[in-house]
Amino acid sequence: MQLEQMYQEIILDHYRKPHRHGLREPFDAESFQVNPTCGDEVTLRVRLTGTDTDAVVDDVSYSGQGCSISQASVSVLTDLVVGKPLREALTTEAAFSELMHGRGKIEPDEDVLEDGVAFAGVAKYPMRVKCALLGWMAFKDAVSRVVVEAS
Amino acid sequence: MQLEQMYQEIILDHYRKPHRHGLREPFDAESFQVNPTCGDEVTLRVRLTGTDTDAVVDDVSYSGQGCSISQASVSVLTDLVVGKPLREALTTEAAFSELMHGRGKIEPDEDVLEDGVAFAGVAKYPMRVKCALLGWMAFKDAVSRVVVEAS
Amino acid sequence: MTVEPPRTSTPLDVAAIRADFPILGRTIRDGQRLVYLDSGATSQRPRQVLDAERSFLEHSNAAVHRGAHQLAEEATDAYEGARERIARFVGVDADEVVFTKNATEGVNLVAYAMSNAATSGAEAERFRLGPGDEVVVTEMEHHANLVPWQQLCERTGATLRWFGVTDEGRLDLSDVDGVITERTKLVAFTHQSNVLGTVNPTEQIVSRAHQVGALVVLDACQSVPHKPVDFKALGVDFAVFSGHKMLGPSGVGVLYGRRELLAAMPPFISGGSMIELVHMERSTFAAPPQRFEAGVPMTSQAVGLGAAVDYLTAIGMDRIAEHEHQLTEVALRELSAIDGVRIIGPTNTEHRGGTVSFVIDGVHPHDAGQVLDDKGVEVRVGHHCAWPLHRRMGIPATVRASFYLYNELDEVKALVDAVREAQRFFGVA
Amino acid sequence: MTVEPPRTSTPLDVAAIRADFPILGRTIRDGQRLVYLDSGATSQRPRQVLDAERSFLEHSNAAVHRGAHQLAEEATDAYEGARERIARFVGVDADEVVFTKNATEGVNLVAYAMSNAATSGAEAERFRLGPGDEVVVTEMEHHANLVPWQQLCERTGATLRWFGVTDEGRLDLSDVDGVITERTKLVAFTHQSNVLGTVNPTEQIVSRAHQVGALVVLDACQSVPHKPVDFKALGVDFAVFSGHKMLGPSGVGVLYGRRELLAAMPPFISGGSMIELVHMERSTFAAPPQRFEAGVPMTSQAVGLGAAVDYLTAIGMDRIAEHEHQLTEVALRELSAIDGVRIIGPTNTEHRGGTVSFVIDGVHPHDAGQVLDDKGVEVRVGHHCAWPLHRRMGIPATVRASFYLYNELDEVKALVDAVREAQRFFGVA
Ligand SMILES: Cc1ncc(COP(=O)(O)O)c(C=O)c1O
Ligand SMILES: Cc1ncc(COP(=O)(O)O)c(C=O)c1O
Repeated sequence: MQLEQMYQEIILDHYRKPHRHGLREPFDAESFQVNPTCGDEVTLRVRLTGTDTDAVVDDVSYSGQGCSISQASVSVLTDLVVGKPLREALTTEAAFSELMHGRGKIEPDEDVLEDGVAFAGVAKYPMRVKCALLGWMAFKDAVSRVVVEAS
Repeated sequence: MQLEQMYQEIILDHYRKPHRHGLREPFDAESFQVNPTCGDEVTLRVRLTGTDTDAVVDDVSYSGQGCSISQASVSVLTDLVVGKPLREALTTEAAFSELMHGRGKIEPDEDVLEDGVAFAGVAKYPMRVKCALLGWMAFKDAVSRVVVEAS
Repeated sequence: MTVEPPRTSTPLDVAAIRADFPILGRTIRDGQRLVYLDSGATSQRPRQVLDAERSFLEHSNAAVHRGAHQLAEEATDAYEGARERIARFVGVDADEVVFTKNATEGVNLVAYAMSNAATSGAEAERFRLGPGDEVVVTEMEHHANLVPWQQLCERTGATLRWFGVTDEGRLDLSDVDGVITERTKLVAFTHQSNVLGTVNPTEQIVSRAHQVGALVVLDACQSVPHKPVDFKALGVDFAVFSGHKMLGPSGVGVLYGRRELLAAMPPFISGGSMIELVHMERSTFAAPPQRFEAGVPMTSQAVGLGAAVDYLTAIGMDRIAEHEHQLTEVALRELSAIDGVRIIGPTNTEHRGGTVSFVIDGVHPHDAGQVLDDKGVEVRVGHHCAWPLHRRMGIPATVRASFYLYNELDEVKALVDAVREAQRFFGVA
Repeated sequence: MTVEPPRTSTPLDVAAIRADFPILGRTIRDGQRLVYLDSGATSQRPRQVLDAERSFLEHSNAAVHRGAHQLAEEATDAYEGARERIARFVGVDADEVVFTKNATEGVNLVAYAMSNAATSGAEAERFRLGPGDEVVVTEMEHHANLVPWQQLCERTGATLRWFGVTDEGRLDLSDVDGVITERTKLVAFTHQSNVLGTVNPTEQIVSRAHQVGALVVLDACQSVPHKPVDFKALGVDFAVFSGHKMLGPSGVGVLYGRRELLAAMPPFISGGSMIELVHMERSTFAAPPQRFEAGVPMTSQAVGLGAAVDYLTAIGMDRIAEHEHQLTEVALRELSAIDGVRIIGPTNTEHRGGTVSFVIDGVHPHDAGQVLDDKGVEVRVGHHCAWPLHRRMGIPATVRASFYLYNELDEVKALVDAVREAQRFFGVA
């Protein structure tokens, strides 16, 4: 049974007890993302400190509704990026996105992705990849809004 | 070779020397018909005398461009209807139309259709049936216009 | 699970039917038997339909209505012959049947013809819409029968109104006369909901609409494939359905329009084969149905749909409806019996087709679908292109099982077992 | 008749190619060998395309982009994989390729998006048209690339202008700057005429159009099937072509649009799968290409077109072009040599494709076609959906022979013989 490969315990844990859940103030930008095929939604806020190359992700808060994959993924995201330099967070985002588009053929780097490696099994299910990426798209979009506004 | 069945000598004769060709005055109604697939056209005028059940087809004149079938057919038409009571002309029209839609399986009545029986072979070629009917559609349409205007 | 003996007809020989569908022999994931319960999205195709299309392509393929050679003649005959049989299948005449690429295009065709009426002649008068005019839909529409009307209203300044849906998943018709009024120019509604399974009362809506002179568009996507439907008897002005939901090819749908309406209606998509005369400055248009079929059409697909209609007719739409009725009855009963499962839509089979949507407490539909898929049970999860309806029912998404003539009772059992498995897997049972 | 040795590439193994096309084995009328010279209207399909579609339907058929089960996953992969290969075939990216039902729908999509821009947001600004604005076409357009622009002008009040055609059947570009002006918002023209065979100079037109900020729509229906075409290299903004003219299924066509244009363009047909969010009051729309693909698409047809592109690529578009060039050269020479036969269009093969139209003094094209058909030679007769062009050339209709990769030199000979026979039959030779 391949189900266990997809629904790793880590994912189910994050789904049941999501980290940093809820929308918080203050924040620099917010992004709303929706998966039009299934209706999953996430609203995500980022708070950055510092500027340009010194920028650090101070907080990520979110709310939404969706399947275990989309909800767990955004919870893992906050673990991976909060407190990290923005540049590092974006590298992590790229690595996660690459993993998800790899059709299960990419070996994830646990040093970079930590709990995110649990999503390696999801990459084998192309119709679920969008679920796993929903929160990450919101993060990328929100960050780009901060940067645009700042410039 | 089936070609000779379609292009009976009678048809080719009418094509080369069409009867009653040209547009004439006076006329009671005119109809323009076109076959949009091939561009064949006919403009046809009718002149009736008498009214209602006594109406007689006094003249049919026409001009147009098109293949031998469409041109010969309108020439034959004039032979069949000019000088005839309108009711009889419309019966002939119905008989000709029935023959053309018969896919070559209807035995034409030579007493009614005269030279028109030569078109029996055309009925086997569904894509050419519209050619044979072009002038007849114009006749029917023109007659209906006279009747509408009169009423 | 027990089946009651068939009431009105001899039961289907489902094993024989299944043998006609090559895809039903395949497996899913790790060798699970395919339990295809997603015919509401698209149906599978029997060998007879595949063969009809292939035979056409290997023997008579040509551009129809364009050219006089023998292949063009045979192709045109096959295409127009299909139109005649499809028309008969829904009780209308061949020249009232327009081939479209899918039902969605059919709805859009009417919607665009109505806005095009603004720049057309007097004969198109009755299709004109403007500020103050109203278009009425329902809250249970598929996006295909909602968004085109929203867009029409945006283009013309008309106002969109709608019938609500009750908690039981029925149309709220308590104020028909207040919703459909003298301002209403068009009423568009679904014959059968693709989520709830609800079959709507056409008579009441059609008679009120016609009373105020409004046109009626029926979305028959979920009814025509599953039971006998006669558009003339229903008295609707327009109706749409899709080939791919009724054993036919994708890429072909049907718009039915009453003869005199089609005759007066401006064109939508324009180009070759829909014209009468073309000059550089302006063109005039052919009579229906050609006026609405611009370009080289979905020829082999129409032929395939003709074969699908033959297949369905040979089996009998009454028997198919009866068969689905039985599967639905069992599914509703067995699913309702599971703790934590809630049916969205009518829980009995009255005025209801073979589409069963539900939610499982504590298991998101997407996750439930994954477990079902793992068991070979192919259902659809999400909002099924009926987002406003889901919002109305207070849920983001549902799991939907939909039945067809090739489904067996033990597939319903497989569904029920898989739902229990999903509950176990996510620890909610 | 002699053939020159191929100049740039190894010749096609036409016998082997023909063996892939089941229909080429059939006979016409009383046992005449089929000489199919009507590929300009629609091409025939090789076994490989038929098999690809059938295999998809027997193994992976499901509604794409709608649902998460394994069949939906496989179907979506097949559909999107086809999109990628088709995009590569014409030098563009997959997200710039929109599947339509035919090329005609593609042209209409752009035309309606432009009138819809009137009621869309600021991002659609550049698509807006109104009185004073101009749309430029040519006198040699197929109705599919003419009537939609006439209709757009009617809807918006813009003015239609056009390039004329010379007696030789070339575009009259003597006053490019006078026809395409600051008022021009869009220029639509054909890459290759479906009547004359003329290949138009894209560079001159595209650069003038872009100089004045006009959008360029290329009708590539008659070029993409027959030679290597790269839309990026041509620099056009939009282009359309049809599957059925390039060995693919009917019911599928392609609209290419530059990424940033598609992103800013309002939708055309609306419904399921093209939305982002749907409320009863209003909706927002998905990113391209989904925004322009409402409803269940022509899934197996896209897969079939993908297989057609693979087939053509394996043979090589250069070699196909070279092969047709040779057939055309012989046809032009031999037909011109017949007394009373007049070629309509360029009489040499420079900037010219494999479509040869002609008239026979004293024999109406319809009648000529009948004699040819009787000999098994299937050509098209009529105005070929280019009525204004025929009017310009002073003739009501032509006989058109069009070649493709599966045609042989002795089929050109059969054409020439049949033309002589038509003259004999009607007593003009
Ligand atoms: C040059 C040209 N443009 C457009 C079309 C229209 O293509 P379709 O009918 O497949 O939409 C055709 C063929 O009919 C054509 O030859
Ligand atoms: C009720 C209903 N209406 C309309 C549609 C749209 O059909 P299509 O996508 O084939 O155009 C569907 C199916 O998707 C449906 O179920």
